[in-house]
Amino acid sequence: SDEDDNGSSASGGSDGELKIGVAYDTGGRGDKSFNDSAIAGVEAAVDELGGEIEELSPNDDGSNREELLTQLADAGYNPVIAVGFAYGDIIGDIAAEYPDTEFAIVDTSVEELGADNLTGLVFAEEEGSFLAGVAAASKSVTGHIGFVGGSQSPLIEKFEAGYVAGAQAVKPDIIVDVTYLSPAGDPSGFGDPEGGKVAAQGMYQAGADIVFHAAGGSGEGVFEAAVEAGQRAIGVDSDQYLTASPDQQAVIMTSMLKRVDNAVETFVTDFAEGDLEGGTDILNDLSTEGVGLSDSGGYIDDINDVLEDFRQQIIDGDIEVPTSP
Amino acid sequence: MSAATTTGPTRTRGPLAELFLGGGAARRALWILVGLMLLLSVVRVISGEQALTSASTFSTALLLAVPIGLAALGGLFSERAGVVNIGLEGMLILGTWGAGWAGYQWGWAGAIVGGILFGVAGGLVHAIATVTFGVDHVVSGVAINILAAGIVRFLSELVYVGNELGGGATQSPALSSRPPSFSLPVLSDGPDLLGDLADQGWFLISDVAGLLRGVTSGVGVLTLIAVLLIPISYVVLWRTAFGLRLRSCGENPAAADSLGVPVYRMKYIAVLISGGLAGLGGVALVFVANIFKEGQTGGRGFIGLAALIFGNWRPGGLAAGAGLFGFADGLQLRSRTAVVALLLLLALLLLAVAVFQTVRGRYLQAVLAAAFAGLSLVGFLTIDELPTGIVSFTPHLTTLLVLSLASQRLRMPKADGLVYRRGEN
Amino acid sequence: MAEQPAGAPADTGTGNVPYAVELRGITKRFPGVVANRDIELRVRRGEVHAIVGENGAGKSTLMKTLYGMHRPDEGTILLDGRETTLRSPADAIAAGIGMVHQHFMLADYFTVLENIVLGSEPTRGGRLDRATARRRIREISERYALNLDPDVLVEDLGVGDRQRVEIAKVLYRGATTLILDEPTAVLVPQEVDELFGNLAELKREGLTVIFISHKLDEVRKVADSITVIRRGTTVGTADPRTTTSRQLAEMMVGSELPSPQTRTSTVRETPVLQLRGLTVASPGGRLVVQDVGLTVHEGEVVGIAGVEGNGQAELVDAIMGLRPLSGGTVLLGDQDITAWSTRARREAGVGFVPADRHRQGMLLEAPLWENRILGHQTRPPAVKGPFIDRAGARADTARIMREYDVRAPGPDTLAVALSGGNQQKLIVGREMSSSPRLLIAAHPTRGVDVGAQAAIWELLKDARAEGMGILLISADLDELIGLSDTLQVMLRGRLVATLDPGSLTPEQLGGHMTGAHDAAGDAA
Amino acid sequence: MTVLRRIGSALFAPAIAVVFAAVITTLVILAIGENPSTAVRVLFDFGDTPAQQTQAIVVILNRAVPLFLAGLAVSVAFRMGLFNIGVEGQYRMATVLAAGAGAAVSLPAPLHVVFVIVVAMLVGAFWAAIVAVLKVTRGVSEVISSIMLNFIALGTASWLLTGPLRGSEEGAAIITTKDLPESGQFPGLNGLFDLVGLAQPRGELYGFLVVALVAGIAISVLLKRTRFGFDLRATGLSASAATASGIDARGMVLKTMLISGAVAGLIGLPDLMGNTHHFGTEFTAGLGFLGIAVALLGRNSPLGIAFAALLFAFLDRAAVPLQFADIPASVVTIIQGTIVLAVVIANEIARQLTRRRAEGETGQAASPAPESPPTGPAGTAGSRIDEHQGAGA
Ligand SMILES: Nc1ncnc2c1ncn2[C@@H]1O[C@H](COP(=O)(O)OP(=O)(O)OP(=O)(O)O)[C@@H](O)[C@H]1O
Ligand SMILES: Nc1ncnc2c1ncn2[C@@H]1O[C@H](COP(=O)(O)OP(=O)(O)OP(=O)(O)O)[C@@H](O)[C@H]1O
Ligand SMILES: [Mg+2]
Ligand SMILES: [Mg+2]
Repeated sequence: SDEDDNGSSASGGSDGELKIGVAYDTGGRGDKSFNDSAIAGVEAAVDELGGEIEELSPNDDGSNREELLTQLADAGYNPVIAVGFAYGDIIGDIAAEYPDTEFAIVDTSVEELGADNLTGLVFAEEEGSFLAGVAAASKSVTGHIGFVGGSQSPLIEKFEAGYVAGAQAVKPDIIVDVTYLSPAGDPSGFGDPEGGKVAAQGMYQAGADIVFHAAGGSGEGVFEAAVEAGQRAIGVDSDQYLTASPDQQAVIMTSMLKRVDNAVETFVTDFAEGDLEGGTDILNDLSTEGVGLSDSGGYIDDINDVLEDFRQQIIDGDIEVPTSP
Repeated sequence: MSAATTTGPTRTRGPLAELFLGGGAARRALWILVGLMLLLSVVRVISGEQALTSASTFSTALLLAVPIGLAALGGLFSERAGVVNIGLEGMLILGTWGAGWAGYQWGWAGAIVGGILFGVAGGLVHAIATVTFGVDHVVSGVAINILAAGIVRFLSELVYVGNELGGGATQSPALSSRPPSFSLPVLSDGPDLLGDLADQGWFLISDVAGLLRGVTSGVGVLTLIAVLLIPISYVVLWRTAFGLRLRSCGENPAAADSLGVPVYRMKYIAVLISGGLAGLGGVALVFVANIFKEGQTGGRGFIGLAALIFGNWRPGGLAAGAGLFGFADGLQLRSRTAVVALLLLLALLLLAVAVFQTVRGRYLQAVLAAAFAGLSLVGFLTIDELPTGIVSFTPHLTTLLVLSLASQRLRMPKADGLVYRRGEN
Repeated sequence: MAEQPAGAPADTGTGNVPYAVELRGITKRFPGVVANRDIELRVRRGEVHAIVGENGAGKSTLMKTLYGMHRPDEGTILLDGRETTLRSPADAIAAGIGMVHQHFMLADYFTVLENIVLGSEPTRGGRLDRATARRRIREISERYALNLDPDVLVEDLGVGDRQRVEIAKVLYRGATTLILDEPTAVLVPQEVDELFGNLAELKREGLTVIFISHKLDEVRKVADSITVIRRGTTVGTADPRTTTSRQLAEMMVGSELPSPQTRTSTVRETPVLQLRGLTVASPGGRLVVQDVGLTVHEGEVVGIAGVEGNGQAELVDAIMGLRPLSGGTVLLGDQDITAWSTRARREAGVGFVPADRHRQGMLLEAPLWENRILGHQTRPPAVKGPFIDRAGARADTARIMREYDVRAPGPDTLAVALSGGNQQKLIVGREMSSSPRLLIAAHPTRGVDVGAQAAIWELLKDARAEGMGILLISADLDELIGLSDTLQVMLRGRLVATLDPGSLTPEQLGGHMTGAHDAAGDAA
Repeated sequence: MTVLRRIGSALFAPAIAVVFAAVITTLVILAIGENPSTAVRVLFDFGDTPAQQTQAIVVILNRAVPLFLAGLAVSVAFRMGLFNIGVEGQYRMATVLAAGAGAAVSLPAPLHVVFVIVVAMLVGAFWAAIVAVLKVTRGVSEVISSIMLNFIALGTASWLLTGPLRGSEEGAAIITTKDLPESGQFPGLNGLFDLVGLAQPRGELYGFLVVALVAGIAISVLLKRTRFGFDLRATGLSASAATASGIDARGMVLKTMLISGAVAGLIGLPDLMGNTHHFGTEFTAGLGFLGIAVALLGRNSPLGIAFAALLFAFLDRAAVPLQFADIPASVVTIIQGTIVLAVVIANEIARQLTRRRAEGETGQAASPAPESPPTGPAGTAGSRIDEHQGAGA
């Protein structure tokens, strides 16, 4: 019954109740990372606009992603939000198959897919990471910092590239140790706190005093290493200071924010209000505050000016931040 | 007639094994250690890779070896009693969940108890299936691995989603207290004499100092327990009446039964201990990250199983297997250039094999070993840094290479994996 | 003559002396089989009491009941006149009963000490007290002349030693009643004599011995009284002094005691098997077969005598191509097959009855017709080209079952469901049906009862008459002497004597086997 | 009658298992405060429209095909007593290299398809052969070496993907090899639905289903009907008896692992040739481990494995609709694990029952009176049979 309603409402927006479908990346809700961030955005929008949410997680090997999207669309959910670039391979076809449903995908550009009902929510991770690099280099006493990546994918390499560039912008001769916990195609690096800890320990023992991680759940290990070494670490995606234990709060200098929640909330709101363009990417960067640095704990308040300066230069295009190492 | 002896096509041990493994257990272990340290020192000096023998490398090796070693110890108890345990991975997973769940509520001590109990629960399922129902051990183990993954996710969804202390479908809240850790006073702490020595860069001396400092500073309570459990397991299994009875169930359960040993009960006890030890391995993983995180076992149960076989179903051997793996894994995670130095190590080892085989008149093997030694050497000289993909399997390749070079005759307990039914001979 | 135990309860046995063991009306059912029905057994203290009966008569089952390994379905057990319930071996051990099983119950990778103390270990402060254990084992070893070294691995022991380890196990537990289930099946006469010496020792110490054997001469020699069991129930008792072996056998099976005697020589000129300088090294490099040379002609049975563990098994393996040679050649007919694979040898006409049918002769969990194919995978009627001929294999299995009296429901029965004798007949039938030129028969009648034994002997004789060459390895000296045309004695890997079976007693042969006679001695 | 009895005992084990798994699952669902009957309804509810229903069938079949191949690969090794825990690495290596090689050549369609399949089988066989060679020459346990080779395959495939075989442009979120050209893709089977008059599903039914069927039949014939298969099974039942019968055990290890690996090489192809057309970072991993469960559930027989694969796929399909019904998808994993355990326990009970019955039959057959009539008080054959039947009842 509601399929028909939604079918007709799909193009326009707000008549009828919102039914939002969310397809998570493996891990699902409660990953303390971008799945949670995405659902927070959806919930914020629903608080505002009313409506219902259906959340689905893929199975462990991710083999049923297609089913997640099609069943949400079949059941009349509109819009349908795919969280994570893993959906990038299939979402183009599915959007074409369900022209009356609006789709969004986090972390993947849809510009070349040519589907009007598909929006890419993409982020300039390199810009936020650049600021993280600036902060690290400015605060480093030893002139030696580190980066721990999860799986060596192009997405995580964006973090690395921005971070290294930012650090070098402050101290051209700074040493940056880089480690990936697992190679491309092996996602275990995002769920291996032991590996994260060992890698970060290695950096601290080699003289690094600040380590930035873009390693999902393995980041816990990086924070633990920082606590043990009495050095500092930089979190990622959300403000990890807020969810950390007190002794970890003492070492989380800042976090590179990637506001998936904002991007998703904006997307849902635009959809509800009929403002959605479709077929394009929405770039969330420093200028839109889609990425940035957190200041909880007040550890980087003293270098606020420096950070602000670089932020402005990036927004103005004076600094071109590289996207790959 | 001695000519006939030497040309005999099969011998009990390969050349390397004979070299290292001749004599008593203690002498053997010392030999291997001395040889390895020498080799490592040489390679460090030539390659300039200080990470090869630094204290932190060794302490990392220890840290990484602990969960693997505990899983392997779990396997030891079970398999010594004749029950093959492919389900170690599942029990490790259960252990991590139990540790996370108990740990966020009652701190580190609670985590230890929780992890053990959850591991024991996994062991109980395995024991019921294999001992009571006589199910094929591999089948039961595989089922437990699947089941554990499902149960853990399910429990997390049940307990952590919406838990105000944190956590979610894939992770627990942080432990409410941190486990203590210890250092050896003066030598590794405070004045840190060993640390100073290790930093000198002296041939062999600094390397040994690095090793000693690595294993004596900042050692977590669970690492301590795990290290102690190795000799304890040996004493329990080989020096007590209980151990003799337990092992008899893995060698000849019918004989044990005929002497009044309660075979079923012993097997139950062994598999429960096995689950508990694997669960403790899970606790070790949770202690590293201070939370439970789904997937954090990463196949370490299987590696533990491999370490057990590698170690010829003996506590000392499996510890060596776990240590070797931990060392290579730590090196891999810390320094991609140090991994390249391992190629030099390999080249030297193979060269030794080649010389040895030449002496014994086995020219084909000698030539092969020499050829591979040459290849490794070329690799060492030309490669600066290996890609992540290749580096990532350093520990696995090392284990495989050592095993195939040493070619030891492994002797599993004679009735290991056989379902015992009273009366059915 | 038997001592009266102090404080014995009221008289229940004859002559005011209670029986050490009395079983009344014991019935034991297994699914599908009544192994024991209404059995009566009375054993006086201090006697050696023999139990005889065919394969499957229920002897072992009865003894397991007495040893608490299972509960009888009906009947009572009285020990020293007291009714006793035995729930487990532990109960039996506590009641002073010990058992040496038909199949050794030893852990190969354990030392003698560990095997002996298992289950009743001396401990000190929670640890296994090896010193005490060692002392006690030495004591027992000396007292009963068992000659045991506590610290060697059982794996390295011969059968005689293993037997003594089993006895020591029982004595260590302070048993006063010993059950020995077919202890002599694998021993040579000298070892048997030693064992009987041990038994006499035990008897002198006042111990009671229950003794099971298929070798009736032995039984008459050593036993004080005999109980005959047939088809699960007691047929009667016999006095060894007044009963002949023939009479005993008739009580057991109702037929005559068969003889392995060969009729006339059928040896022909052409050799089928020639070994020259055959040498085999163990994996450890020890020479287990050394410079062996022998010839088997068509229509000839060459017997190899030897105490187990003197290289016979390795010799057989070497001839079958199952073990690499360190030297020497093997000729089949006039072909050099030294480098051939096992399969090629079998195809060239070598049949093989292995010593251990469970390990080398059968697929226990497979049906009989698949067992028919085993070892004959490349020949009709079992196969057609690269494919298995199921119908052909089934039909031929049915034929073997008919011709060789294999008692089983049909070719689809799993081999494990067959009794040992029937399994053996199937193997012999299978090997015969490809009409090999040479048959390697290792212990072809081991563990097989007198009836089946006679049938197998008959088969071998017929095949020999038709020109088959047979290499016979056996621990049964009557069988060896009776069937062989030529006898070779193997000692420590070498052939040390060639004997004429026509003029040889088992005792003489035993002497050669243990090296008591000079190798050059009374050779034929 | 015997046929009925055989069918009865064949169904007995699965029936117990299903009941057992149902009980456990019910408890689990009750524990989270949901209604177990909902779960049952969801499991069997394939959708409202005909197209949705056929789509559900496609989803199940498409999932079952690789599971079946994985189970088959594992079972071949199991049949001769080898534990090929390395299927995981074998199919990963096979898929990445087949994808790379397939994209690199241009051939006419049927040849191209054959080429990709052959490359995959060769690579899978090669990766498995390492295990076999280490085992027969160096005595390395196949369990250790294949566990290690799984990790080595993971790293090597990753290096191949990011290095020499990289096809996707710099910066793309997902790294893949180049796409297989049209000629190297395996056509789907959706024509079948028209043939039998069913609605067209949304997705494509893997044409590779046909290859899986052929592989299953080939393996089945190989194992049951050929000399080679006999040798293989004999070695599995008793290595010592097999050797004594003339089977070259070392050679068998090598050949069996080659076959197992070759079949393993096929696992990734349904997806590669019928769906994604490239190997990438989003490759479906873990099928090798599931294959062990499927093989064991299917009792190592190709037909049983087919059923097991379908059962697993059927349960996997429900993962999405269950979530719609507010039941977590992890319930599916729990059901799968429970079923494996329950089935093997039930099998074991059934096996003991049949074995007991078999022994009972032998007991009967073996007991007829001997040649000469019994003397003395021994029981007659007749009375013995009576007793036996009494005891059996
Ligand atoms: N730490 C260890 N880890 C593994 N195996 C060991 C260890 N120590 C000894 N072993 C092995 O255990 C076995 C028994 O050890 P040992 O040689 O001390 O026994 P033993 O001399 O028979 O004992 P006892 O002196 O009490 O009679 C030997 O095979 C030895 O190699
Ligand atoms: N555990 C068992 N389950 C079923 N049947 C059994 C079992 N044990 C023995 N039987 C059967 O009981 C009968 C008696 O067997 P038992 O072993 O007592 O014979 P035996 O007299 O010792 O023969 P042998 O001389 O061959 O040793 C045989 O038919 C045997 O198959
Ligand atoms: Mg018997
Ligand atoms: Mg018997």
